[in-house]
Amino acid sequence: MPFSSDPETFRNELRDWLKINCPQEMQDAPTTEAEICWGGKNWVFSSDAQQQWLERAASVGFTVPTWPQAYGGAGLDRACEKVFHEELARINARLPLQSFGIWMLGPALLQFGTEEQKLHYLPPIARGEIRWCQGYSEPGAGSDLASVQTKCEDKGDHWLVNGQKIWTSYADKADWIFALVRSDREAPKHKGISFILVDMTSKGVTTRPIKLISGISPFCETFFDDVEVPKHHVVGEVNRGWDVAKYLLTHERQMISAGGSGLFGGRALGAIAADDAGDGGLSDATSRAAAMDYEVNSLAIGLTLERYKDMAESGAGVGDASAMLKYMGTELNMQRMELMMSGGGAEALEWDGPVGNRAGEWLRTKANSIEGGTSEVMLSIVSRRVLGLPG
Amino acid sequence: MPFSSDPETFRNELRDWLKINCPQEMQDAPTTEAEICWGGKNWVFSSDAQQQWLERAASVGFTVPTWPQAYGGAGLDRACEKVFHEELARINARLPLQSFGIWMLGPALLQFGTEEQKLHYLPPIARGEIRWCQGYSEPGAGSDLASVQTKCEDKGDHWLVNGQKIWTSYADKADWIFALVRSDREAPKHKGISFILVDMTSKGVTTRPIKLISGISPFCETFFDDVEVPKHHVVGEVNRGWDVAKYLLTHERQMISAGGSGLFGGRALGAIAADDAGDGGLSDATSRAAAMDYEVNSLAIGLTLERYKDMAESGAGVGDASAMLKYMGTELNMQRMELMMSGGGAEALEWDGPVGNRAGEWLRTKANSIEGGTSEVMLSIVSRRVLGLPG
Amino acid sequence: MTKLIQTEEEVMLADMARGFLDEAAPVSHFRKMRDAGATHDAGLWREMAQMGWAGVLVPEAAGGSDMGHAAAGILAGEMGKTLAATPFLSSSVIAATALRQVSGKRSDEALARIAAGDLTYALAVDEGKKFAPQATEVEAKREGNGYRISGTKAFVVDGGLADRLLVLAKTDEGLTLFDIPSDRTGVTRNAQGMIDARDASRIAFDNVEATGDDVLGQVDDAMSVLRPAMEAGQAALAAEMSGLSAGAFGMTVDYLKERKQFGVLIGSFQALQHRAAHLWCEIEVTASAIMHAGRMLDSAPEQATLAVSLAKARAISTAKLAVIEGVQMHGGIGMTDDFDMGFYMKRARVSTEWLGDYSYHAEQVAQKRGF
Amino acid sequence: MTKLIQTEEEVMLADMARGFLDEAAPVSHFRKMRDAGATHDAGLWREMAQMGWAGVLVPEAAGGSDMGHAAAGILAGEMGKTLAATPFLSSSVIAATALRQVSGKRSDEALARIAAGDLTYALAVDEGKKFAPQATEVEAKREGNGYRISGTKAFVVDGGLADRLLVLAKTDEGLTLFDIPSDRTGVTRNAQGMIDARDASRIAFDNVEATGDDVLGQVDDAMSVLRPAMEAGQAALAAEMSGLSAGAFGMTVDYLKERKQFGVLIGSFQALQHRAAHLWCEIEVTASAIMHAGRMLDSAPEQATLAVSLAKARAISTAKLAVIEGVQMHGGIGMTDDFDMGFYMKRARVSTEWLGDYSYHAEQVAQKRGF
Repeated sequence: MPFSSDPETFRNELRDWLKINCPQEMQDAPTTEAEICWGGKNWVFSSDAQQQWLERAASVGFTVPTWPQAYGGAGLDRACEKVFHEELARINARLPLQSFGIWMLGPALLQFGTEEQKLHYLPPIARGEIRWCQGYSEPGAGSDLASVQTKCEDKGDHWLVNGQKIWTSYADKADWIFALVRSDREAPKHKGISFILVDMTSKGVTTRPIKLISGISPFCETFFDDVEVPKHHVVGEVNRGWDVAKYLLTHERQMISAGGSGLFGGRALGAIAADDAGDGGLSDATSRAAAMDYEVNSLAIGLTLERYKDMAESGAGVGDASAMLKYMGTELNMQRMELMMSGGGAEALEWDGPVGNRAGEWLRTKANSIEGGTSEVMLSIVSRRVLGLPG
Repeated sequence: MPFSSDPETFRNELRDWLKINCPQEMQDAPTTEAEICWGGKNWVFSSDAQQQWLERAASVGFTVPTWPQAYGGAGLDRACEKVFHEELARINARLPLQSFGIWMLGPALLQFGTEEQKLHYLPPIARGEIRWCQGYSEPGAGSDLASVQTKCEDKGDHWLVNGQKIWTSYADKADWIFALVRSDREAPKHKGISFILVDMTSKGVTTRPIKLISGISPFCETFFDDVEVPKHHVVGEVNRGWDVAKYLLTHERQMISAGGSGLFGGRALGAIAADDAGDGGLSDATSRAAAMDYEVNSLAIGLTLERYKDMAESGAGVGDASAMLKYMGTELNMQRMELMMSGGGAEALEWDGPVGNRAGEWLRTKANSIEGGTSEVMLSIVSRRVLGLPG
Repeated sequence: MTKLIQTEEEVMLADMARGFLDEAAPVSHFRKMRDAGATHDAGLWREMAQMGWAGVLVPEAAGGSDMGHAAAGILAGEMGKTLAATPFLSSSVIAATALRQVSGKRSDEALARIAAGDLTYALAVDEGKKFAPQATEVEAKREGNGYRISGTKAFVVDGGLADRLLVLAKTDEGLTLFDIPSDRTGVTRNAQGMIDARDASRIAFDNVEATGDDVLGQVDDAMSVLRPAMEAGQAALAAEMSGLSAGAFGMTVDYLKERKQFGVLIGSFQALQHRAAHLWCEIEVTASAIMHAGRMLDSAPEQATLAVSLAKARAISTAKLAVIEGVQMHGGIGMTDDFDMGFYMKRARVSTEWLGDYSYHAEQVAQKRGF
Repeated sequence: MTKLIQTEEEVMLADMARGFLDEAAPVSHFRKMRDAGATHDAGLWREMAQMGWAGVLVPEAAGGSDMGHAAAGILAGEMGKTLAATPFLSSSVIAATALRQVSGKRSDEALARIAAGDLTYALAVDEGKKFAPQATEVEAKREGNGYRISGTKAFVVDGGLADRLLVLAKTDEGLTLFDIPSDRTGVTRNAQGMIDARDASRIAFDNVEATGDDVLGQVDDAMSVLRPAMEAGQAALAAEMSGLSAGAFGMTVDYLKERKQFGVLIGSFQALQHRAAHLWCEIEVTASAIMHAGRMLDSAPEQATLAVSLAKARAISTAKLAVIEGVQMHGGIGMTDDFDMGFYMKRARVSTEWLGDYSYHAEQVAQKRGF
């Protein structure tokens, strides 16, 4: 069924559609990891409702509402997208599907992929049939992403890949991986990299999870030993993979920063903290002042995210300025969890205490300012590329 | 009259001496600039009491209590010095004399001067007869103090000095200036500098005050046009003036940082601010939290100043670590005035309002982190020389 | 709500304003005024009126350009960049918004004269250290069928140049807003020597006569007129402050690119780079809150309090950082009166206190957000 | 007051402690305990007792070394550097100080056994989210000539290993401190899975019998015994935290000197240099407050509250900065469990809450300073 492209008409059509198609159980926030639907070949639905919700949403392109219908999307423009999210939020509906395929590979293919690649890879992502992971970082490289060492040799009818990736989120659960590989060892650092797609079931691919200070983590180490990859599995030009990576980094920054951004709809941290403190309320000046500062910054950063989306949609390129979103968003998110820990006090010092695994979330946020480019890298991007400072 | 060297006996002797010799009018804080006694040939005493106090204190070496008696001091050790300051504080007595001669040149001469120089220059400083100013910075040099351009040529029987100094505090009121000059243009930057003493009445020396954002300031520009200086007016070896300067910079840092250090005796900023706010008290969380943070840091920095004095006195060199005192002390002092301005609110926005010239003081503190070496320079000193970080 | 990007009209308005101000009112112009002890430039204001700035919030029917609050913010922002001293906020934003709350021939005439640049206003609310309208002590005692106003207002911005005053006073059942000429018998204005060298006065009211006609809005109900006016002023002042931040930051970045020390450009020092980058991020984030406040005042003024206080709170903290870094990164020269950075620092301090400081607006945000 | 520099004895004590801990209890030792799920190492504690550490605050008459609070702080600081997990704070500092407040054969015997390392204690004060002794809900009801204790304590540090518990409970006229064996009928201890992998328990008291002999100090007057004990604990914990900060900072500076990125040592990046330098300054300033607190407790314990709260407040803010910078400057590896920095971060968080967080101690400072 086709939806109207007029925002307010669409809103009404959507409300009707949701009434019929969004299962009641899907209309509240997930309480466990398993209740978040990532899809993929090995996905086990946590409930029939989760499966129904995915299938019904996918059938009308609502898993990737802004993608073209030809690739499994609903082709919504920004105005309708906004309505879409408002309406889901209104009934507190979960996203039917989330994945790196939606966030990362999809946008990359839409920008750099061939028509064949788009038609081949995008619809399975939209239907939640194939789960992707990302293979960028390598041991010892740290912030220097372009220092890719994983070897990708041209063997005529195929590529031969050897090397190791680290911080490959959910690699142990993924069906495919998109990775940066060194396809030309002679060329300058940024010119010899290719963006390649590898089936995780290929011979020679192994992966193992990394334990973080916050406990079990989605991160993995992934190893490639003489892995053979078909020639047409390269996105964009061979040796121009850095362009794709840069595009995605910009994209990823906006995504990660969104995590930290407060929205007027959401509940104020200060209000949560006040409950936390119980009768004490936020009586002490230190906590109250910190909560107010957080609230002011959180709302303003949320508005900035909105503003940048509007800019991007209006065609005004955001580009390197997105480093600001990533930096401010992640710093804010860490500040948020520091306040939550302080609010939880002694009860937040247990791995599984009266306030749940808040400590785990707190420790996890410490990675926000490292993954997807450290805050230092973000500040350098701003100072060099936005402000044009020397060196 | 000789005083005992036993701290507690000294305390009693001192109390008696103060009873007789410290005029009543000198037993409360100065309210105007003129009430602070700087001495010098052109000094006009603001009152007979001010003159009496200087003369009586000088007669027993109390203007420079820790200097050897041979040079006009009282030869107090650290324990007695502490008693001395405690007793003056107890009766709220003003310092009989303050000057760059006491703070800067004196220590330099005691460390690097010849016996003749000590006997010639120190007693007049102790008696407040000669007022000194400092000539280090030059236009355009900024933090790079060693890039001294002021020329000092050897003319056989005298030096010929040409150039310009900036930020020469009270140069317009000083009788003499101690300055860094370039005595060897061929030698490497730090090796061709001499530390020279110049009579401000010498032919070719002119000076003019600099107006700051805070209004009239003690800072001046001082010009040297073919100024002839006797050969023996160099402190330390010729071309080794940088050693003297470095020694004094370390010394100056401790002095400037003292400005920002809170002392347990003093009144808490929070208490002052609470009065400021009147019935409102420090009711708002933002002000109260800021005042508490300030108090905690202020007390701890004050203790650190004490600790470093104890270290220095025990022979453990403080050296480059004093950069920390300067950095923390000045940052604290600026924070203090920001809080005072916020406390004063609208009444602190006038040059001469209900709360006096608080705005002028506030703006003046902005120079703290620049004069005597910027905070950035202090942090670089710590990272390179204390932490041994590369580059 | 309209998008958080400037419309074509807004972009044009900003360009036009920037062009005019760089010509007619650069910082050097403000310095001349400061040195001459002048706090107002009637000629400059007349030109702005001719361009429709004075009537930016005046209905077209009354001869205004009626461009709205977002546009007013754009103009205020550009004035902030060059520290242009004008009665814009007091007359064209605060007074105009207040007058629009009451219909009637008198207010229409006043609006028309504001738009023409022939009439200036000042808001007389503050009395003590902090912005606290509810704590007003100035009193208007009933006498016959009129009032007698007594007490002292302070920090009345533009109080020296203003033809008329909006005076907040206690009456029997609450607070009432009076609209009276500044030369009425019993009114004594004393100029305050402000650090930002702008016009502000301490104004004594000695048994000043006022009639029912002098009341703007309803007796005992000042806030229904004053609240929208103050919020419009707070949003425009926040916009001015963010322009001020951008101006100070621009000077600083230029300096980082040209100033050499230890043989290299200081802009190549990573510590300074990261501090400058952080400051830029803060300025960008604040710009969003400023634009949002303007949009809210134009689209849903009765729900704009949160947006306005958010904008002012962010503008204050950002401006503070911008001027402190500005002075610090310039080193000694930044401290000299010959250099303009000090002007930005002083103006930022005054703007911080006017119409509510950080604590005031952060508390507003907290309350609106339920804690 | 004694000078703010270490005496020769103190320098020797510190060297000796460092030498022993690097050998017997480096961070790798704590990791082994963590991986094995162990929260106590009796052997290690016995060795420390033999060196006189367990009796650092026990009179020599009772077989202690009686070195005082400054010395206790030095030992705690060194243990903080290597994250050595011991009953030192609970038994040798807090309990020993409490027992010293009451004279008598029983307390002398207890002190002797503490010094010998044969007796361990835990302080059962906390019940809710925050440190608030005055808000104690656990109740000791009079029954006959004894008491019945009911209620639940939480975050009882070393509650799992402790032979005896110091329990703060409400009585008719105020608060009373009970000193009872941890295995008394009705006492149920549940280990809490702490993020710092240390010993802490939730302890339920179900109608637990207590006699007058079990009261430490006077009935309804717990504070005259508990206040000195808690302040001794707060000072020693602050010292441990500053040792922790120094340990984390040491790892970080070493990393800055060896780690290369973009072809150069990251320690040559000025932004990191200045952040590291700033952190060092904070650590130095905190060290002064720590030393001062020890000196005050040794010279004028009844006036030490300000000094102690100042030390804990500074230790908390400094440790927070040290571990956050530690993780951030190490990048991804700093986030992995295989790397030790996470231990420091978690221990810092727990130590922040134990015996009062920043807000609690900053308020103490403010009150003592008259606002």
